[in-house]
Amino acid sequence: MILNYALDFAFLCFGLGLAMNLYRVFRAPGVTDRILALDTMVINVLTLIVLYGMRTKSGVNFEAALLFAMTGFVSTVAYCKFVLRGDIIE
Amino acid sequence: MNLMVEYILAALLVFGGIFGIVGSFGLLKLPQMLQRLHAPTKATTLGVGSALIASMAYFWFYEDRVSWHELMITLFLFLTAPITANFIAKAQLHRAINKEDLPPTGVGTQWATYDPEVQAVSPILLDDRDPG
Amino acid sequence: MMYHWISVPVLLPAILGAAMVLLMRNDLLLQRVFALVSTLGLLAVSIALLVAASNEGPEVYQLGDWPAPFGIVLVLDRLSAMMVTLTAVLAVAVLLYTIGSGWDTRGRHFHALFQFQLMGICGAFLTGDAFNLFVFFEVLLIASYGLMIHSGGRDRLRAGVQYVAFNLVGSSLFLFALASIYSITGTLNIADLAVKAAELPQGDAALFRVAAVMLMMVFAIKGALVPLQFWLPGTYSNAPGPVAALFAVMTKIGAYSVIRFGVIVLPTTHPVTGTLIADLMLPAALLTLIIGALGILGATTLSRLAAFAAVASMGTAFIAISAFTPASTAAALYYMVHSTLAGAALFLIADLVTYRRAHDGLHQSLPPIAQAGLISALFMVSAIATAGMPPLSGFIGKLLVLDALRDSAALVWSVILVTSLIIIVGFARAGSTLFWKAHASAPEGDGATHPAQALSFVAVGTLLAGLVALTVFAGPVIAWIEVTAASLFDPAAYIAANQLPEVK
Amino acid sequence: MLRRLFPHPLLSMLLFATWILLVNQIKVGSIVMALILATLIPMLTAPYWPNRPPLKKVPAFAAYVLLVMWDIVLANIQVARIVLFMRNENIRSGWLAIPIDLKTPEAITILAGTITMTPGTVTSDMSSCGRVLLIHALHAPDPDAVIHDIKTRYEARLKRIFE
Amino acid sequence: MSLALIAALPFLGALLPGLMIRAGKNACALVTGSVTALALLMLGLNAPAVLRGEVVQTRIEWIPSLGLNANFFLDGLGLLFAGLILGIGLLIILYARFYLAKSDPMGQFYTYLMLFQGAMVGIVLSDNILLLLVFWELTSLSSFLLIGYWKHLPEGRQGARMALTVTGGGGLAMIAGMLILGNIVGSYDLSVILENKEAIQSSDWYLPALILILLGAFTKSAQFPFHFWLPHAMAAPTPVSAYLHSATMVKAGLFLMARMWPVLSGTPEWFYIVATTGLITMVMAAKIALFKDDLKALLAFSTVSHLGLITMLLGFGTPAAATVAVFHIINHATFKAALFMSAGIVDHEAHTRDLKRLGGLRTLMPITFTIVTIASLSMAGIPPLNGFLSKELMLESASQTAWMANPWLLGVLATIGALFSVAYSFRFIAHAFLGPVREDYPSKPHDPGFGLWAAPALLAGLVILIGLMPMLTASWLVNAAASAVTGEVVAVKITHWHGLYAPALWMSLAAIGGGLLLMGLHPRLMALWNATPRPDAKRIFDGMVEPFAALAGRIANTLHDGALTRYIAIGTLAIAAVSYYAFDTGSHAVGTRDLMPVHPVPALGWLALVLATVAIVIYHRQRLLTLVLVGIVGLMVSVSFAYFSAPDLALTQISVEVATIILMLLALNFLPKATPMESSPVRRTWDGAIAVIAGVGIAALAYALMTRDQAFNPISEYHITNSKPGGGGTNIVNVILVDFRGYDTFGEIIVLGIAALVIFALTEALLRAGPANDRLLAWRPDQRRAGDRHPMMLVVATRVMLPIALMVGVFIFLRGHNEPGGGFIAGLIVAIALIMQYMASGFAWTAARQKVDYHALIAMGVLIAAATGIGAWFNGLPFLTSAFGYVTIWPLEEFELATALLFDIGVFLTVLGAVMLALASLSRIGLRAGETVNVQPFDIDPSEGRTLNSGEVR
Amino acid sequence: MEALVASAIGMMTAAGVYLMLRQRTFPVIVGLTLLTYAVNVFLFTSGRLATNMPAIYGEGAPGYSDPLPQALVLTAIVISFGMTAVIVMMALGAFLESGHDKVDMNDDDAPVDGGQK
Ligand code: NA
Ligand code: NA
Repeated sequence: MILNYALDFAFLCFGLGLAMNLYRVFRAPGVTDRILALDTMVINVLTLIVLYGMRTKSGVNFEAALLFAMTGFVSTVAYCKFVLRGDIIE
Repeated sequence: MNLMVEYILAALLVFGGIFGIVGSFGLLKLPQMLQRLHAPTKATTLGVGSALIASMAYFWFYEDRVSWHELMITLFLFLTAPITANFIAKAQLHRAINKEDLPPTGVGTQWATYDPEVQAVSPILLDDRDPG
Repeated sequence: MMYHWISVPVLLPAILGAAMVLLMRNDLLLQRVFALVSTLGLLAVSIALLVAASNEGPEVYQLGDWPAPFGIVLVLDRLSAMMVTLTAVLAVAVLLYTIGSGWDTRGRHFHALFQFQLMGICGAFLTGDAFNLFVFFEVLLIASYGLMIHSGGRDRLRAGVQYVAFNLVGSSLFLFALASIYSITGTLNIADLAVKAAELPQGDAALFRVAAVMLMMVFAIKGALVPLQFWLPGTYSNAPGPVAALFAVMTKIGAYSVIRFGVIVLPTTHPVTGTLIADLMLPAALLTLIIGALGILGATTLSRLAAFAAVASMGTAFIAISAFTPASTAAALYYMVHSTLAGAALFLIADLVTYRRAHDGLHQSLPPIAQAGLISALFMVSAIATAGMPPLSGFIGKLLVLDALRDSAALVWSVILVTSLIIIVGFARAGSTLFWKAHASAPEGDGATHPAQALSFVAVGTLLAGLVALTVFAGPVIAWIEVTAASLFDPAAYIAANQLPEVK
Repeated sequence: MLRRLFPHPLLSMLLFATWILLVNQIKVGSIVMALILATLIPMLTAPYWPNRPPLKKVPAFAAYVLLVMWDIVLANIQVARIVLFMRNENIRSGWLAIPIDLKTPEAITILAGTITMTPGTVTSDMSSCGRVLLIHALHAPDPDAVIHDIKTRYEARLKRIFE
Repeated sequence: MSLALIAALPFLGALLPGLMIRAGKNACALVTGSVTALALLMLGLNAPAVLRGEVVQTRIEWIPSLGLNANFFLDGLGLLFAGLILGIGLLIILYARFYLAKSDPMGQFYTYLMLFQGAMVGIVLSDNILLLLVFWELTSLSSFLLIGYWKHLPEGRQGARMALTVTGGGGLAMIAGMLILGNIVGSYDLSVILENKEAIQSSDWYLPALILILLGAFTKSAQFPFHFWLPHAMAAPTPVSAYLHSATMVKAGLFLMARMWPVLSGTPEWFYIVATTGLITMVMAAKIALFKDDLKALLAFSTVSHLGLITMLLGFGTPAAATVAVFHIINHATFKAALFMSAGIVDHEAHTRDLKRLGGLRTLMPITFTIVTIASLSMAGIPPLNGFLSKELMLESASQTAWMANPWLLGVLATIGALFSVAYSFRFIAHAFLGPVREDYPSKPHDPGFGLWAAPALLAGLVILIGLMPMLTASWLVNAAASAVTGEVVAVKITHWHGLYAPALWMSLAAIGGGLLLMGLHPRLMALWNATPRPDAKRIFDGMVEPFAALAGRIANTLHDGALTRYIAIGTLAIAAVSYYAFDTGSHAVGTRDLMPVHPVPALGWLALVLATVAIVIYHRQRLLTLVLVGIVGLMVSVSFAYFSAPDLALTQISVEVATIILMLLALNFLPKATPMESSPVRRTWDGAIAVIAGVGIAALAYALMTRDQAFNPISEYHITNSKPGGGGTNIVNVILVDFRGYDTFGEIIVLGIAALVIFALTEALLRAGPANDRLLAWRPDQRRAGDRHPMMLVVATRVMLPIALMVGVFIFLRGHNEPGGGFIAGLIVAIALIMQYMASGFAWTAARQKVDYHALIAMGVLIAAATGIGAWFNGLPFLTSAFGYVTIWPLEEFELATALLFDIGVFLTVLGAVMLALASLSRIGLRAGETVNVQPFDIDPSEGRTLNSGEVR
Repeated sequence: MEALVASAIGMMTAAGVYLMLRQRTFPVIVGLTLLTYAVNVFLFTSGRLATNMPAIYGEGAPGYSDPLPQALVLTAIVISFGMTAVIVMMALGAFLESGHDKVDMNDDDAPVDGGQK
């Protein structure tokens, strides 16, 4: 079934993406790059969760994915605000 | 019909996968930080969007239940991606870029990130009361 | 009969603590009144529970109406009733002292934290579930963190960070242990554990032994058993006096848990663990006593002396516990009750001195303090009790311990008696410097005048009166405790009260 | 009255839709619940959104959203091409300062967001008067074209929608 | 009962002086004296029976299970000692009334004295060795107070501590000895023990018991080598010395040896230990006494010497010698108490008791001179005084006893001791009272008033009386006591003349002659003595105790010096070692569970987790980066929960993660942004090794556990079965949380609530005047700060996202019972949504627009949860019993109404309140550090083309 | 998979312990956080590993993973969150009071024995 291959392909892509993010976290000229890498990582991870949901025919983790999106955003903003201002809630 | 749906879904997944990996690859490949910012902001978002739509459609057609949560996630990502990008860009400006390297605003004021005036704040100090 | 009342020692302080935060956050007088009323209420309830537990067998309270081992149960037996009552007595005295000394004015939320602390302690004593014990450990710990740094200050905060950090390691270890236990036995109820652990297959033996020692080491941290005692001196000596006094019962929670698990779940006859715990505990306990005694002798401040006295008392208690016989357990229980009251009194007296001298160093001779006569008399009494000199309960406690450990007399007796001497010398040096040497450096009456703080003295007096009562009524008290210890060693009633289903 | 009840009608609609999306079902019960929440939550958060954006043409706004979505797809293909096939030394990145005429914070934000999501540009900063946006272009051999594109394709439309 | 009362009376009496002192010193002394007299009277009432040979007993149960009971008995020995204690006590009370200065707190003195008296009486009346121990140690304690009575004297403090250390320590040894004895016999009752000589002496534990008990006796009685404390105890007021060191405390050791004599004596061990010790003590102390210039020191060493004498006699182990010992106890008490009191009088009048500064007092203080002469001559053993009688008997005994088969050694040495005794006794008289009157006394001496000399005079009278008519005045008492000691009927015959062939006569004469000779040679000997280096007891004691105390302090304080890192290192190693030992000594079967296959993507997640963890270790000095990496670890942990079928955990982990990181970022703002490199490579290697040990251990344990099947069906099977039918929810995890184990959750939200309260209280403390507040007021950002505090884009986006997030929160909350979610996660989501709003527009701006009382939220949450649980009581069910039902209200669909939902509301509120209160507290610290409050939600207003919120800085 | 999970737990434990042995409060707290992760996962694994078997009725999964450890981990996560918040705040307080963030109290100006109250 072609869908399975497509799913595998998507897994592969986002998984490789995750690996690349990981590399970027380690090899980065500055902290902003790392924040960006983490932000991207969150997105890749939540995609993997959704793909895994397709594979297992279960939507049980979709709230988790939604929450990943939310918390990923909040933490990225928090890191950036820290870089910009020090005080993230001022 | 089913085959059709399957091909569309597969295409969405492949499309999403490609853009997903492009985003992360861009993050690796591009030489400047701000260039790297472009890749995940756009490509990953779209890639994820495609995958999410594929998932939604998959559950709709194959599992016979509607799962709108993917749409929620997509919506959320599209809403937040520009903000994230803006913040990361600002952080990079602040950390690593001289304001001389930027074009002038053309209206006589500075870019906000560099402008101490914008830090300046209202003289109204709330008394240090118990907020809780 | 007492059914719902079993939950009251936990719920009463919890609800009052919350109500204080909600309704009387900014009214100290109201807080004091309610705290006192509620703590006295706790005392009344605990005494009623004590009576009930003495007259009837263990009683199980099924929270949420779920049967054990599936839900959490509270178990009222003689031991838990005794510990709750001890807590309540101590709480009343400490509360009186706090109000009398005005410690509760030196920071926010003292009374709420105090109530939550009581909730945690009572919860830990009453629970019949291993994981719930962890939860209540955390309740009492986090409240203790707050109380320990009450009113702030550099050294207190820095010591506080250490206290929290070390105990977080302990909490982690607790979870490692509980996870291992659940992983092996599939249960968390203490009685159920006792039943199942006895029937473990051979292949699980090594892992279960690891889980058992990890669990015991958690309790050893709470009980300040060497080499996990390091957190105690800095914490107790930097905590506010009344808080340190309340902490006197916290170390006992460690000892209590060792007894609860060591006797019921991991008896020395256990096919898997055997005498493992006992063998490891005895040397550690002896070292604890030695370290505590050395610390008392070498203490540089009165509060550190009191802290090391707490270490030493735990050493003595654990020596008794490590024998795991009914007699030694009875000795340990009597000694624990005694040392809780004595240790608390010592911390309160240290606070009385510190408050008047603004310093409790033992090397500086400072002008005499107000009410020196009374305070020195109180110090003398508590020193006698702590050092285990006759005629107070400390002596009786030590005699009980010596008597119960006659099988390993050569080693144990020497350590206990030699350390007793060291402790006596330490107290004599401290007392003579604090109260006698002061007179040498300035004529009497030059000390700063301080408010009489009648309540503070009443509090100390209450604790010392408790010691006297423990001495005078030692006969009936020990008889009662012996029955308690005997019932621990015959856990059939405890297990039966849980009404466990058949093991599959 | 209605204003008090629905300080931000569009938001309430969005929330209504959100609830339906969340509960995954369109039944009477969920609709009632969605109505309740879509009323209550904006009232609760109204203090944080004190002004009311002058959103005049809702259909135009919808059209704008569709346009942007299409552009996003295009933008991605463009970025993908640059990332995958263009040699790094050939990439002509640069900064652009785009003066804007929009006045409404909401409109400016949407514009800035649009710029970020569409071809090769990221909104990086704003002048301290709020009248100029700082844009980073990934590959803009002709910066003026980009500025022109943004001003006509997006800003003009937003201006019509909001002002 | 009456015996117990005799023992108790002094204790009761101890309470009175403190109360009576307000009524004046006379009243105080009178009351104290009356109590003592009453006790003496009661003792007298019992005397006839005892003298008839009966044993009077009183038994009161105290701690029967321990064998420690308030059992008293009175036999001849007890009668003798109790009589001495109470009788001399009465005299001391009288004497002290006149001796103490106005400034001395007399009430305190009498209180201590009575405590001591009670303890002594208790010792001699105890019929239970544990009870005896109680009183024994009490004498140490009360003598500590008495010796240190003059608090201002450093020698007093030192002497008191020394006495307590030595006698208290001996007492502790005795505890062990007594316990052994009790264990051998099976009873702690003396009357029982005394009948078990065979059992005791044949026991393997006899020698340890003997040594331990003798340690107690020797220390108390200042026997060599424990004699050194006694002279230093002379810093006490003279009444104390007279009482403690003549008649009572030091005699306690003798009493004990006499008391245990029937069961312990008669063995070679006893003989060689006791007799030898006594002999050495006698000779050595007598010699030292000769060279003491301080009257009280002279008397102190003389006391030691006489105690040695008595000890030696007891050590001989023969009934005859024991009888002599008893007799000498009486005699010594009389003359020594008189002498001490006289020395006190001299000191009191002349303001010195230094023999070098005295002399010629004979004419100035004739009464005192008379008393001293009588008592000293008795001490010297000059006939016909009582000292002579017993010393002669002693010499006789010594001459008849062989030591290591040497028949004359004991006799010679005893004679030498007696010789010294003669010398110092004469010296006392000669150097203090004889010779010319001097002009340079510190104070003009004259005889004191009657009150002060009455007591010693009475004793001097007794010295003469007993000396002249021993058979009439003392033999009955000696008989009674000696019978009790020896266990056989003793009928002593005391005469002044034993015939020319009695060796004692010649020994006595030699002693007197030699003594006089020594006396004559004294100046030269003194010079020699002074030229000889001697060990100073105080220095030796200090030299032992002080370094030991210092060492103890160094050990304890170095170990507990506040080095948390070492604490944790030791703790970790200990845990690892013990766990390994436990594993190694048990049997383990390798797990046979089917392992789960590894798929590439999860493996990638593993890699991410491990690499991020490694990176944290490598980069931990860059703190912001560390937090970013912690974010990755949290993300990976969270996603693995999702992968391993735990969606609730994934939700919780990720939201807690963000809240934690935001808290840490808020704190990091004020903390240094980098950690300096402080530890040496060696230290890092060590730490690394410890870390690896811990990590490998835990990993191995985890693996071993995971790969084995559970031995029993886990209790969660019940939860899986009963979640829906019994708990009304389909999300089993949530039903466990709010129902099966709702009590855990109740505790857990309280933990969170307390955490917030602690943070709030700590903030309050930090913001009070003090170093922290000063630092905050002076605080300047340590990193460059960008403009634009509240970028517009975020503010605008938040206007939409906050409501959506709140909606998600409601959704997650409502579905929690049946799907992943619940009150806790919902609370965190709402909190995170609010945090987003705070980050956008600032805390103060946001908080000012929504006056939510976070304290109230926390408290309400806890109260709602508690109330929900308590509600079950009204149905007669236990706390937290849930109820649920399915309700249909048009137009809503059928929905579930469960009390668990209410409980979950409590959870929700507490979580929300706690997180927000913590943030609010941190924000207040920011405000104090100079953060200001914006009046507009964002800083740039494009509509007006200017910066909002502008104005002056600060 | 079990080996991977176990090694991850071990890694986090080791890193946590190593950081707790550093001399500044911040790494110590990070170390504690890592240890907490390790503990939580360890506790979680006491129910053994299972994929696609959430403990929720009606998900159509072939079985249920053990829900009890999950509930326990939830409790543990919440509790450790509270603890972390408190120690973070206390570390900040200690820093503000003393001007530095050293953990050990033996190598600086603070008297070992408590001193001034
Ligand atoms: Na993005
Ligand atoms: Na329920």
